[in-house]
Amino acid sequence: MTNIFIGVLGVIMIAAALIAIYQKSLLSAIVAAGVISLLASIIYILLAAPDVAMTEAAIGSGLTTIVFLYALNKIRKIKADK
Amino acid sequence: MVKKLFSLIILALLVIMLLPLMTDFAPFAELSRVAEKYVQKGPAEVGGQNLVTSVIVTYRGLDTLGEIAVLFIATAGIGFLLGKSSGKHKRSEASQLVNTGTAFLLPIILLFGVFIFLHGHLTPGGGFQGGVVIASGILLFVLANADSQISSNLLHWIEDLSGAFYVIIGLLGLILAGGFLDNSILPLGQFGKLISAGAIPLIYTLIGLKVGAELVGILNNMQRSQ
Amino acid sequence: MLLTIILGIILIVLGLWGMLSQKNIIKIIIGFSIMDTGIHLLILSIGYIKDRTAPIMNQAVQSAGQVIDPVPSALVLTAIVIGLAITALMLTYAVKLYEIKGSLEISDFKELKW
Amino acid sequence: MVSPIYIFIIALGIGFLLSLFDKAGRAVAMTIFYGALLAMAFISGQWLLHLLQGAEAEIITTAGFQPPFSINLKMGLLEAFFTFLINTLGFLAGIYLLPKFKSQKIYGMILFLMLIMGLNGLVMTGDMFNLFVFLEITSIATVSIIAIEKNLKSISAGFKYVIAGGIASAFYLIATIFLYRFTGVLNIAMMAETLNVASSQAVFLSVFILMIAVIVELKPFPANGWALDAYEAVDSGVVAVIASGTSAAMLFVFYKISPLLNNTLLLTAAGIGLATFTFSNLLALKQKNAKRLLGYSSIGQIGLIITAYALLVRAGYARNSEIVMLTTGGLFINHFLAKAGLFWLSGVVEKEKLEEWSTLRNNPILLFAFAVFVIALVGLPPFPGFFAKWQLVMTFANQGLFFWIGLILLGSFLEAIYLFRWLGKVLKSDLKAELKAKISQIFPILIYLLAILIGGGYLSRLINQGTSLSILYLPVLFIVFLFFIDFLPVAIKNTLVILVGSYYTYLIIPQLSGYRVMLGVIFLAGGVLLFIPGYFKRGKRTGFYPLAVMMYVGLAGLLISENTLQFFTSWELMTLGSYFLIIRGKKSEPHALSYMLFSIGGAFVMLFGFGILYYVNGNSMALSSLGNIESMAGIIYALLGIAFLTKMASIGLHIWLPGAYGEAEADVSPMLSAILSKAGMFGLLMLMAAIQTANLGSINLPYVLGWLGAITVFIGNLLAIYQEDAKRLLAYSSVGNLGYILFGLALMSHMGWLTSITYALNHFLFKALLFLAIGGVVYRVKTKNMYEMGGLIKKMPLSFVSVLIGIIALSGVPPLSGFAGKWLTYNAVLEKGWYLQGVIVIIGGLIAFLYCFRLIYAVFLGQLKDKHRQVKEAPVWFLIPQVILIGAIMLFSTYPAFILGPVGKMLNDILPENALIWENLDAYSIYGHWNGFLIMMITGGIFVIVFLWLYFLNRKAQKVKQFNIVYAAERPSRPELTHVGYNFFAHYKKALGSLSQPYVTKFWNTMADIFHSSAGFIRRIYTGDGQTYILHIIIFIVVVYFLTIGG
Repeated sequence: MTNIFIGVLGVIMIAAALIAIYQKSLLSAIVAAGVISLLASIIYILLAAPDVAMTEAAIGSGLTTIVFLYALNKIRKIKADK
Repeated sequence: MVKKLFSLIILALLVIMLLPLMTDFAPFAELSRVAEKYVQKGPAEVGGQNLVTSVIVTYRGLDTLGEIAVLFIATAGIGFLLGKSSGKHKRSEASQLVNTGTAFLLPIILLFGVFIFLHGHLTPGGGFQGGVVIASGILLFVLANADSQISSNLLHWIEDLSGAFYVIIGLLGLILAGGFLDNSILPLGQFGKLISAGAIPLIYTLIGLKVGAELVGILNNMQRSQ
Repeated sequence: MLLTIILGIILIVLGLWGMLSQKNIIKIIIGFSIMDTGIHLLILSIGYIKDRTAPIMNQAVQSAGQVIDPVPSALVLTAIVIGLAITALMLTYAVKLYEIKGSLEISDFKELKW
Repeated sequence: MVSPIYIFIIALGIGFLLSLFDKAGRAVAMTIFYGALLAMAFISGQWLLHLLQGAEAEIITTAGFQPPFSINLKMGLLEAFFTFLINTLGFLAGIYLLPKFKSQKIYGMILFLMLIMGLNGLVMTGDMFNLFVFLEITSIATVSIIAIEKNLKSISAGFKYVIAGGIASAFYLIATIFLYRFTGVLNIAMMAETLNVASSQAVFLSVFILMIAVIVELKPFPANGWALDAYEAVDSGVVAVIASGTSAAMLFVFYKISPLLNNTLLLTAAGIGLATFTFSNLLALKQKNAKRLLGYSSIGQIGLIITAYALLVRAGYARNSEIVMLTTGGLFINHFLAKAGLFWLSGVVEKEKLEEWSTLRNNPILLFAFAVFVIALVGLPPFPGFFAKWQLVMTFANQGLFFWIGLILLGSFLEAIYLFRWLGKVLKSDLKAELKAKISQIFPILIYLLAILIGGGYLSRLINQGTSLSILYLPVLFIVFLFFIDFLPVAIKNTLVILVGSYYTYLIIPQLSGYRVMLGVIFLAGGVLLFIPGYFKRGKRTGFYPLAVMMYVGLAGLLISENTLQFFTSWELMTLGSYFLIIRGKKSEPHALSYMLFSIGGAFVMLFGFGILYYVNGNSMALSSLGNIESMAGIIYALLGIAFLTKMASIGLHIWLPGAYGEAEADVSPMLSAILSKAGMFGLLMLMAAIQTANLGSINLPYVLGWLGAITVFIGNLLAIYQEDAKRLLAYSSVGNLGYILFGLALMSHMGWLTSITYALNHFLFKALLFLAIGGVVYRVKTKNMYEMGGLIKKMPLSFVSVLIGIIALSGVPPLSGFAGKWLTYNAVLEKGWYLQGVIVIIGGLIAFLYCFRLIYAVFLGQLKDKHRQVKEAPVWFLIPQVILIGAIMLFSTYPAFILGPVGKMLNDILPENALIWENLDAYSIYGHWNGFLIMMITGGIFVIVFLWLYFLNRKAQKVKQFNIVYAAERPSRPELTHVGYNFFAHYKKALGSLSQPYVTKFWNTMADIFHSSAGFIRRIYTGDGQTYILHIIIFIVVVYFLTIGG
């Protein structure tokens, strides 16, 4: 049962990874990468590691995405200034 | 195009190379030598329910200190890279809704963060997770209060002092107990209680503060530069 | 767990593929962060032991035979935070590069060679 | 003792608080910052001292638990040494960066402190994952501090660096977790105890990934484009820390994980290192940017250290055994100090192009430092790299690793090419610019300069227990002393050198025996004599005396060497000294380079030969063991022979000589030609005396040498006749003369050797005489072209007499000493039966007449040039030694038995069939007899009669005024066309032109082209694209893996 669940999550993660790589829009790509982390944190719970799951969700998924967005925002600002 | 094809072939070879890690490999069936000892003796030696926390803060405390240092360096590095803060960043005045929301939410968020890192030795979570929560709270606060000079100053103090206190506590371990970062400088207390596990709650508090301040620092530095 | 190990390695390779196939610096960094996630998954999978619970020694868990290895968890925690730091630094570099040259194409930065 | 953990406590505590201190003022923050760096250096220094006194290594456990349950740090001797190096580097680099820290944000200092702390952690930690954390600390701090310069190059280099570092650490992490799975611990030492690499493919793969990740951090070829970019673009103060400090820490990491590696993996590491060393140095040949060049060199050096370490450990030496420490440690410390010093200098110079570094000439101390660092990198004495390389080659030879030695020497040679080319450009380039050196920049450079000098001396004492180099200590001290008094005027220094030299000669000569006495007289007494002209120089003649003395010290050292190390050290000292003498000439930069390259190439071949000798003879370094080689004698003979022939400029190896002799200063040319060239002869004598029958396969080597000598005589003399430049003419003549010496030695008979040694003395006398006389003329007329001279006999009669006597002695006409040589040669040839070679030699001798003749009439006879009307006789300091030399020639010519008799006796030990019998003044051989005294008397008598006759006739002769002759129509467009001596032998050129084509030069040029164009081609892999660099890393990992498991 767990294996099937992980398998489904894995397929979604791989799909998200492909989206993150091939999606033209940077914003979507960043969000897709965030989704991978988020799904990974679910797997971590299944792997009996709630500590890591929390961290991955908060830092790997949440904060990393925010940092990406900040950077993107910054780049847009520079573009606008030019 | 040729380059992509070539990259693809190389990655395929890499996968072939890594195959033994999947095929010729049996997962742990029993705990490793080190883990065995942590599980057997950990609760008594360190006094924390959550062994991950015990490992992070005590057994592998040096890693964690290093990790804090990495975040610290990244914050400093980003500040260094993006140059002088120009101060010309004009924030649009926050709306009434945000202000009220912040006033209402901030204490709860901060409390939640503190809860997470204070209970690090008991339940999942700890300084890092709590730190992120605190960081989000502070970000909200910064969003609401355009007058960020005070907050950034305060952040600096929190960041620097919590780091320094962390080192000092580690040093106390060296002087008073078995070694650098030994948590038994404070009594281990009663197993499973909030005030237990020696200095772990204290250390995790400092880590939480420092991580929170640093994460905000990273975002601030990225935001504010010219 | 073998499944998650395989998934981890797939993510690592996908991340590398992203770094190798995409010209946009932000995309390359995304590739890096996918690779990082894969590695974290891999590490954690090593510590997992079938049918055991988290290493939290409360009333429900009393013996060593019941919990997973806490060490990989601790390592991943550290690795995640470090990964964030590196990603942030890379992104800052990307911002700085864009600020100087107005481009995010990695092949535009060939001033140094040979 | 302060616990080593305080290094981290101080760094972190102060690092965290530094921005608060900064609020109290930058001065406060800076004081604390430097205090912290100093404290860190102090702690590790204190431990270094403590451990050197034999204390136990300290294991620092954290959190009160023993490893493997908690992270432990170790402070052993090596750790103390490495952290001490890193922390002192940190302090000095901090001082170097002081102006930047002062003006930039406080972050700069914080990052720097964290970087140094990270490096300490890499060295001290004993835990594999903790190592990863420190790896990241170092990497992030490095990448961040790169932004101290915020230009495009710096930033894009930083980005490539962070990406590459990220991939390396990703692989490191994968390996770490699997190794944890296999061993159940993270403690590296315990991991090594429990791990069986061969137990499964997964284990092997994990260890491989671990190793390759660490190696990628050490910048292997070709996965190192990112590092090269960083070396080129990053601020000098920072890059010195990366090149020296980070490399040091990463090398130590490699050392730490090496117990995990099995022999297969060690071999892989060695192969990677060697490829890196060779290719980096090859690619550097095309490099024009100074910092990138240093980058290539750094990467190459690290590769060499990896190779040395991996192979030695593989061969069974303990990881911390003395041999390993001496070799890899010596190479490492050499690289560490020299590279940091050079990168610091790059910040002082602030110029990108290699030749623009000539601004260093504005500051003699910095120029000296530059030269020292460069020479140390090449691996010449007396620096640590030299001794380490020596020990490495000997130890490898001991293990029979000849293939590796060959490639290492090839790589070293490539390195020497670009480094000496650079040095030459810096010394001679015309570019002029201001040099602004801040005291904060000079101070660290000077400290490292001092350290590398001391390091060399220290290592020289470690490396040769029982085979002390002490014979060289006092002379080298004298050289150092001369450097210190270099500010004094020439007269004082010259006198001092002559006095000390005379005393040294007096001490050394009695210690010598056999043919060594003869060469001792030439090297030392001759050397002192040739210092006399030095008085004609005014001013300080900066740098001349220490380096000239270095050459002579080397020469003397050759004579008294008892083992191969002493011999090789002396040889290199001599080479180095002479290089600097040659490069003093105005236009001699390319020639000095080519001299140096042939010499270094030769020296490496010699080193290889000594290595094989060491292997064959049961680890004996004694030179006497040359005489009882059981196997491989042919190869040793050939290798050493080639080395000696480079100094003797035999045809094929001669192309450096004409330029080097021709462009050298007036009093340097005679030193080179008359004295230095005999070093090669001495080597050959020693070699041939020891190995009398040498065959390489079915080839008889002395026979080959005989042909080589004969051809050299012929070609050398032939080329001499076409020269318009008087000094080059003498230079080519020297080639021919040295060919004689070689030919005589190759005869391998008593007579042949007697000839050769006699001729050597003779050559010393007349070549010194000729070079001095011509040098004096050139000094006065300011040109070396003979067609611009003429009629100088009246202005410089004494020089004329010298040249006349010189050429008579040279051409072998009775009555002077050259005739003795000729006569002996004919006897020796007949005795040996080498008729064809003999004929070539004799024809060569006849050709010598042609150019000798030109020296007289083109220079001294004919019309005096208008502009030479005011020319005076050569300076008296030139004439004094000439008089002495003429006296010696006369004496030798009249009483050859004084010399030939004792020399013959000396040779009896080696070649007993004494073929020349002396009866009073008559020499008898089986082919005839000869009496020098009688010949002298008869010829002298004829000369006097002819002279008197001419003198009386001449009274009636009419003096023709110069402008008595009127040109028919117009003035020639080029002045040389008015000179009857110009292109005098053009008709011979038509007949023999094909023989004088510069085939050899073409050959060597083609070789150089091949190297350069292949370098130009290969280096295109460094496209500058960060993505390509990522691909390189992955290709590197995959390819190396499949190579490793495949073979």
